[in-house]
Amino acid sequence: MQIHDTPTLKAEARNLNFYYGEVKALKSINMPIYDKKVTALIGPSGCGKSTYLRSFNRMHDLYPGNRYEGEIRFYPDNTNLLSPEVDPIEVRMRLGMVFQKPNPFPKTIYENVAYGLRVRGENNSRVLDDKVEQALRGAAIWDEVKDRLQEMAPNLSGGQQQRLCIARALATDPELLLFDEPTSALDPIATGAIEELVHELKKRVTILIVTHNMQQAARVSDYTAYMYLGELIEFGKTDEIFIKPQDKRTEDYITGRMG
Amino acid sequence: MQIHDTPTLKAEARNLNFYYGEVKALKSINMPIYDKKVTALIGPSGCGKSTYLRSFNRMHDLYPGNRYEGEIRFYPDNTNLLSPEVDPIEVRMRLGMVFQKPNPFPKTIYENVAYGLRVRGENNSRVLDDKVEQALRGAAIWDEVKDRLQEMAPNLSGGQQQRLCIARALATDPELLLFDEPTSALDPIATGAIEELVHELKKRVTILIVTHNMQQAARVSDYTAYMYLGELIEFGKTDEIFIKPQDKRTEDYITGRMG
Amino acid sequence: MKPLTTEQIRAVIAKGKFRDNLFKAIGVFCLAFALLVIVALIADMLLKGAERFTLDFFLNFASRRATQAGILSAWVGSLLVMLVTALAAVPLGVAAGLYLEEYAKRNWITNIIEINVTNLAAVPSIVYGLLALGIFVYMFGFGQSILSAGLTLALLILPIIIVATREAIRAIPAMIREGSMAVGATRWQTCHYHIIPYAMPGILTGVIIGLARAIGETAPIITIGALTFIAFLPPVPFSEIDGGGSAGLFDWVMSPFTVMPIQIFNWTSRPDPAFEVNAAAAGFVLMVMVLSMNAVAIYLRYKMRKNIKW
Amino acid sequence: AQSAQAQVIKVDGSSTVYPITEAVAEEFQKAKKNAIKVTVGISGTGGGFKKFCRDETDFSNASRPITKSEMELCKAAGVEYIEMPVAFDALTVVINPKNAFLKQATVAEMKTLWEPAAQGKIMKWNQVNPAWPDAPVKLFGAGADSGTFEYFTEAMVGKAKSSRGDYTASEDDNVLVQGVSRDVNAIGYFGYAYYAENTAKLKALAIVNPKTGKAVEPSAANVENGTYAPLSRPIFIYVKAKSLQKPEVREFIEFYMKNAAALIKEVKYVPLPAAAYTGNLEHVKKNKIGTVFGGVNEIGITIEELMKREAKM
Amino acid sequence: MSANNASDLPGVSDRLAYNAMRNWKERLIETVLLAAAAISVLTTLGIVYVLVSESFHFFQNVSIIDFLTDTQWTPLFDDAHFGIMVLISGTLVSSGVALLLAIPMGTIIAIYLSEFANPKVREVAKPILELLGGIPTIVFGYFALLVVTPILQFFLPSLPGFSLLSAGLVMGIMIVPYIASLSEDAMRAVPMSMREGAFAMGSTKLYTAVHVVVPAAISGLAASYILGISRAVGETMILAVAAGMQPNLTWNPMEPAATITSYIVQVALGDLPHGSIGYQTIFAAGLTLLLITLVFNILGQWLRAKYREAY
Ligand SMILES: Nc1ncnc2c1ncn2[C@@H]1O[C@H](COP(=O)(O)OP(=O)(O)OP(=O)(O)O)[C@@H](O)[C@H]1O
Ligand SMILES: Nc1ncnc2c1ncn2[C@@H]1O[C@H](COP(=O)(O)OP(=O)(O)OP(=O)(O)O)[C@@H](O)[C@H]1O
Ligand SMILES: [Mg+2]
Ligand SMILES: [Mg+2]
Repeated sequence: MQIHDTPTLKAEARNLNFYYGEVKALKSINMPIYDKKVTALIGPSGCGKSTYLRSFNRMHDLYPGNRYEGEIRFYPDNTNLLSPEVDPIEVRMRLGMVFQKPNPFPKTIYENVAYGLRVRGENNSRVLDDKVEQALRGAAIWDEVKDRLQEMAPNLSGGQQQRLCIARALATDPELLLFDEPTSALDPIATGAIEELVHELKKRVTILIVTHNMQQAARVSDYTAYMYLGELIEFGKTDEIFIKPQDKRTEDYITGRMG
Repeated sequence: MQIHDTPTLKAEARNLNFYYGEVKALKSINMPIYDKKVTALIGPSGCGKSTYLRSFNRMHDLYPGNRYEGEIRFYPDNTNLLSPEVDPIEVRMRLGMVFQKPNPFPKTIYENVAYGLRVRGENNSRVLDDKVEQALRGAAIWDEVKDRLQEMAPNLSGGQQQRLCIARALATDPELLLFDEPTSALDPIATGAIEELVHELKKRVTILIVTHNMQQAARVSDYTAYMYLGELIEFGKTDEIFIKPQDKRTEDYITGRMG
Repeated sequence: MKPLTTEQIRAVIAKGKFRDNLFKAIGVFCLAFALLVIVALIADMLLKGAERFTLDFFLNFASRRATQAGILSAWVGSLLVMLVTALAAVPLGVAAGLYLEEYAKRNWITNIIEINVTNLAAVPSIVYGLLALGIFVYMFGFGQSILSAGLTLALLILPIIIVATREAIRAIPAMIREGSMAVGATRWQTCHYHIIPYAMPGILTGVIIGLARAIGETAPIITIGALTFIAFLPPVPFSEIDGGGSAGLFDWVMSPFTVMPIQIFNWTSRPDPAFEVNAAAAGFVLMVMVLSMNAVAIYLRYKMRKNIKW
Repeated sequence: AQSAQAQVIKVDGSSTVYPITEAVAEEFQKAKKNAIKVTVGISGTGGGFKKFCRDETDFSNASRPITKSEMELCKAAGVEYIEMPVAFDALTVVINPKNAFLKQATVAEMKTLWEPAAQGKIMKWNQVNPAWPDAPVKLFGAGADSGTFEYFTEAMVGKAKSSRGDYTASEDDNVLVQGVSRDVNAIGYFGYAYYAENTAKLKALAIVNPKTGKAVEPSAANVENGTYAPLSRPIFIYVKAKSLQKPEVREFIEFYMKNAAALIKEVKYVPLPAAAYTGNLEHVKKNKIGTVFGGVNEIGITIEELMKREAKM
Repeated sequence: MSANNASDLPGVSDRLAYNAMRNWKERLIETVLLAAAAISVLTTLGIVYVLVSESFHFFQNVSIIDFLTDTQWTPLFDDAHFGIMVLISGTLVSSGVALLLAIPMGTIIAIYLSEFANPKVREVAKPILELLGGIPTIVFGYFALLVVTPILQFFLPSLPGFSLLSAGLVMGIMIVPYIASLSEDAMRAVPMSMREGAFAMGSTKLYTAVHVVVPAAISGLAASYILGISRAVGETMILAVAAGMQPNLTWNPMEPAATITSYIVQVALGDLPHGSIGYQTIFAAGLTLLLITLVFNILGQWLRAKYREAY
């Protein structure tokens, strides 16, 4: 176990710049991500939260014209996720991601969760069954769907879909989970369930979560990063950020939004 | 002017039931809407908020199989908006609506705002110019777009689009404005602007607004209605509902979500 | 402008509704007119050709005597040519569409391919005939075979399938793709598990429009020189051949052939008016072939679509 | 694949000769119980010769003799052939059956009507012959790509392919039949078979034979006795000498010559005298290679002349 | 990309390095797919090669100036003229007639089906309409000649038995389903929210359709029009049968005329010796046709790009 105040690093952005073609969307970001902690990213719309998050699993590689500069060090192996020698597919295999809008595949619930394993070449149905159950339990949705694993996933309610997407990400035992505003499309009850889940999950994995909702950030995260116009303005323990932000801009944003 | 505690009625649902084919989505709703006040509709996802809102301007008539029972009385003329003898087009001309996702028409900014007037047969460009400016000012977007009125509306940012949609609705001087989660797609800053606007608007029009966000409901509304599973559970002044809800379910919902 | 009075509003609405109704009438008229033309054409062929609808008509070869002439070699030929066309055009078209939507990087090569595909969709069919004559018949030495015709028509409908595939793929939300890639799938795995299955209904529409066009196409097949009297069928795989030995699995693709529209064309240009009856009957049979192809596709599309939503 | 193709006899070429060869092929396959397969294509005489000279077909149907350039092509590819006239076609000038004023026409009148100089000028019947009414002329004729067109212009206007252009042309003679049958003032020309099958809708115009001065209607008898001139023309098949080594090709050619007369009548062409067919077979036996026309088409050859010439080979 | 201060650190861990096997397979698949896409380029090259190489011989004998400016088209006559304008006029006039019918009618049907008709009507009408696309065009040709022409002659007694008008109208009917079906798809793809916005403003169905749905679907409509135009320009058999095949330089649809395609199919079936000038004209004509469709296409692409930019 870690001693509470000196957490180990799971990842670290070093001098990270990112360009959408000509547009510089991230500006010299330096930021640690601590192992088995929840780090929240907050900031006004368009400040680069999603862009930053999607740099970790090289999502930007899917589109032409995007360019990284700097490094994202990943531990314990201490390699740079952005290095050209690193295979983005291997990166994505070690990271999980949950999107703003639940995006289940139009397949059965079972196949949605098993997908990541199948992609890895796992076809043994015993193993798959086990892993699927485990992931669905981990995402706190097992009881709701255990009798209808062969139903189509898009027939689930929004909140269920989002938990299914989390299960899909969990099934492959990721080391770092990326959440991009996972609750913004959900109603308060579903939101509560997912916040609960994040709380559970951090016992096992490291989590990086983008949110617009200050309360949510305050409730679920251990660390908070405030971004503004592509820059990281402030990073620190959530309590400290919310109670006595160092930067005027952070303070304005937080207080302006708290209600 | 009204004396503060005895507002006049603008509309009133009486024993309203609504069916999507076989599915009964609204169950005996009885609820007043007060003139020049903001009424917020809250409740968990799927409880019928949108359904209720869309009954006012007969949006459900667009799809086959939908059926209304009961009345929505509209004042001062005391007509039943749902009566088969009432022309839905006429109803829609008196009401304005802003949707969850901004849906500007694929036309210029100017034409978007002028649309409602053209529909009403207005083609005098002097009149149109005036009204468009007025509506854009009313929606607090005039300064941002006054130099680019001939640009295509879909090129605006999300928050701007939503305010444009509000301007579009304002241009025809509706008596009642319906907002269906107008800020859920927006970031906190754009949200703030729109909340401000609602505050402004209620000097002139009556507003009915659906929201998932308790803080928002608390901030902008005079009255709040809590719906659950198609029923109206509680209706009252916003202060009272948020401070001492009468119904256990309302209380659970509000407190559970207030954080 | 003062707010409109109720009367004014009602007048505006009345005017709008009048226009609605007027348009509705025009729309119904146009639709009815188009449908009437089809129904009339089909009914006309049915009535004119009625006396030929006997089993013999389907089982006889062409003949100089109208009453004995049948469409055996023509319908078999049409089916086989369509088989070759589909086998060539569908994989190629889907692969090309997949490449352009999912793989292609924006560079000049893809730009050329893109412009190309849209242009090809507009090239008149007869020009394909000229191409096929030079390339398939002579350069590749396929002669006037089922293979030549099938490939010619495949090229003809390839752009239609590519365009349909691309449109179908474009309709798949990016978040599905991202969802798949995010768990570590490769591009091909994403295509294989998601893109292709979800695009299938749309692809099918393209295939059907394409094949319906191909099956009725005359000009390019005439140009490759397939306007021919044929009174035999292509060899069935492994069947005995009169000269001894047995046919290979793919011998039929090199066989001479005829197809329905050619047979119809041939009959309409006969001196003896009795052949008009044959032409009408064959035209009706062709319609039934197109219709059943459509029906199969519409059914498949419906079944697939039911399961796909996002 | 070789064995599957071995038994196919390939014929291609003119659409005019097509009905005859098709009829022969049909009967031949029946007689052989489908053991030998015959395909008969329509690529036009030129298209047929192109394939023939590329060594792709065994027979070529031709509505005109082989041309010089085609002879060279064949020579270059080492393709040798035997020429066989198989029938006569009577180009028929037709008018609408309701047409009351036209009983006959002379070659000179036809020339006035059809020559290039007439284009845009001769638009009324009375401009051709003052005895005819002041009514518009509606012209229908074969497409300029066809042997029929070439022959008709040479026979009537005096120079091959020399024609006015403002007439309705069609490759599909039924289209012309439709055109003429629907317009009282129409006149058109095409092969005899299309007239013979549509005598209810059309009337054949008697053409004055320039040698005898008598107006002659097209009919089998008049073609045979040589009086329907100059619009009678022979049509041919060419067989590749090398193919004759194949027994099935020999069988086919024998079958063709033996049954031609009956089948040709059935498809409304004019058969040659029996001696012509035996003569053709004789040529096959003696392997008499080449053409008697030297690469040029000739007008107004009668059956007799033709046979004399063939015999001299 | 970064590799700034990586020297002091270990290299890429095995767990993140490229998987050679997987990479190889992906490359192979990509290459195969690229090859499939390249077929379309090869097809075009093939078409251009065939047409240009034959036309090359043709233009050695006929000057390009004559080809473009002569007002007569009699390549097979003794007095040969090679004025392609004659065939182009026939092609453009017949296509013009067809499109004047097909575009409005197709669009009206599409609007009607997508915005007004009951879904059941739509589900039945569309496949039937699509049948029109499968009818062999020769059948349409005789329909034009035997049915449409007499009907038109009843109203227009001066109409000749063969005319661009009746061929063009029937061609228009044939193209209607393409335009209607594809436009309807495009209009139905317009999100319902757009329509709701319009209806909520109190507009009527027609007003919504014309002012909101059509502009939103304009790129799809344009695509269907381009396809329709190309089909019209490239249509063969209807014109060969019903338009009269007279090489007639006219812009009057009430006259008979020949078109590029009908000329090509006529010669392809005829008795001309191959390799002769007369025969080579079909390649020059084909090349012209290709260029015409290319022009339409580039124009259409440009228009589409221009409109699409707007969203
Ligand atoms: N594909 C793209 N091409 C060009 N610019 C982009 C692209 N995606 C995002 N941007 C720009 O990059 C900046 C950062 O965008 P990003 O999506 O990361 O913001 P965000 O903080 O996630 O905002 P939100 O809270 O609205 O999701 C914005 O200015 C945006 O306009
Ligand atoms: N078109 C429809 N057909 C059938 N049922 C529908 C339809 N639209 C909504 N419903 C059902 O009616 C109920 C009320 O839906 P409604 O959209 O009004 O909910 P809501 O309160 O607006 O929810 P949310 O907060 O998610 O927008 C739900 O149970 C929903 O499933
Ligand atoms: Mg974001
Ligand atoms: Mg709702």
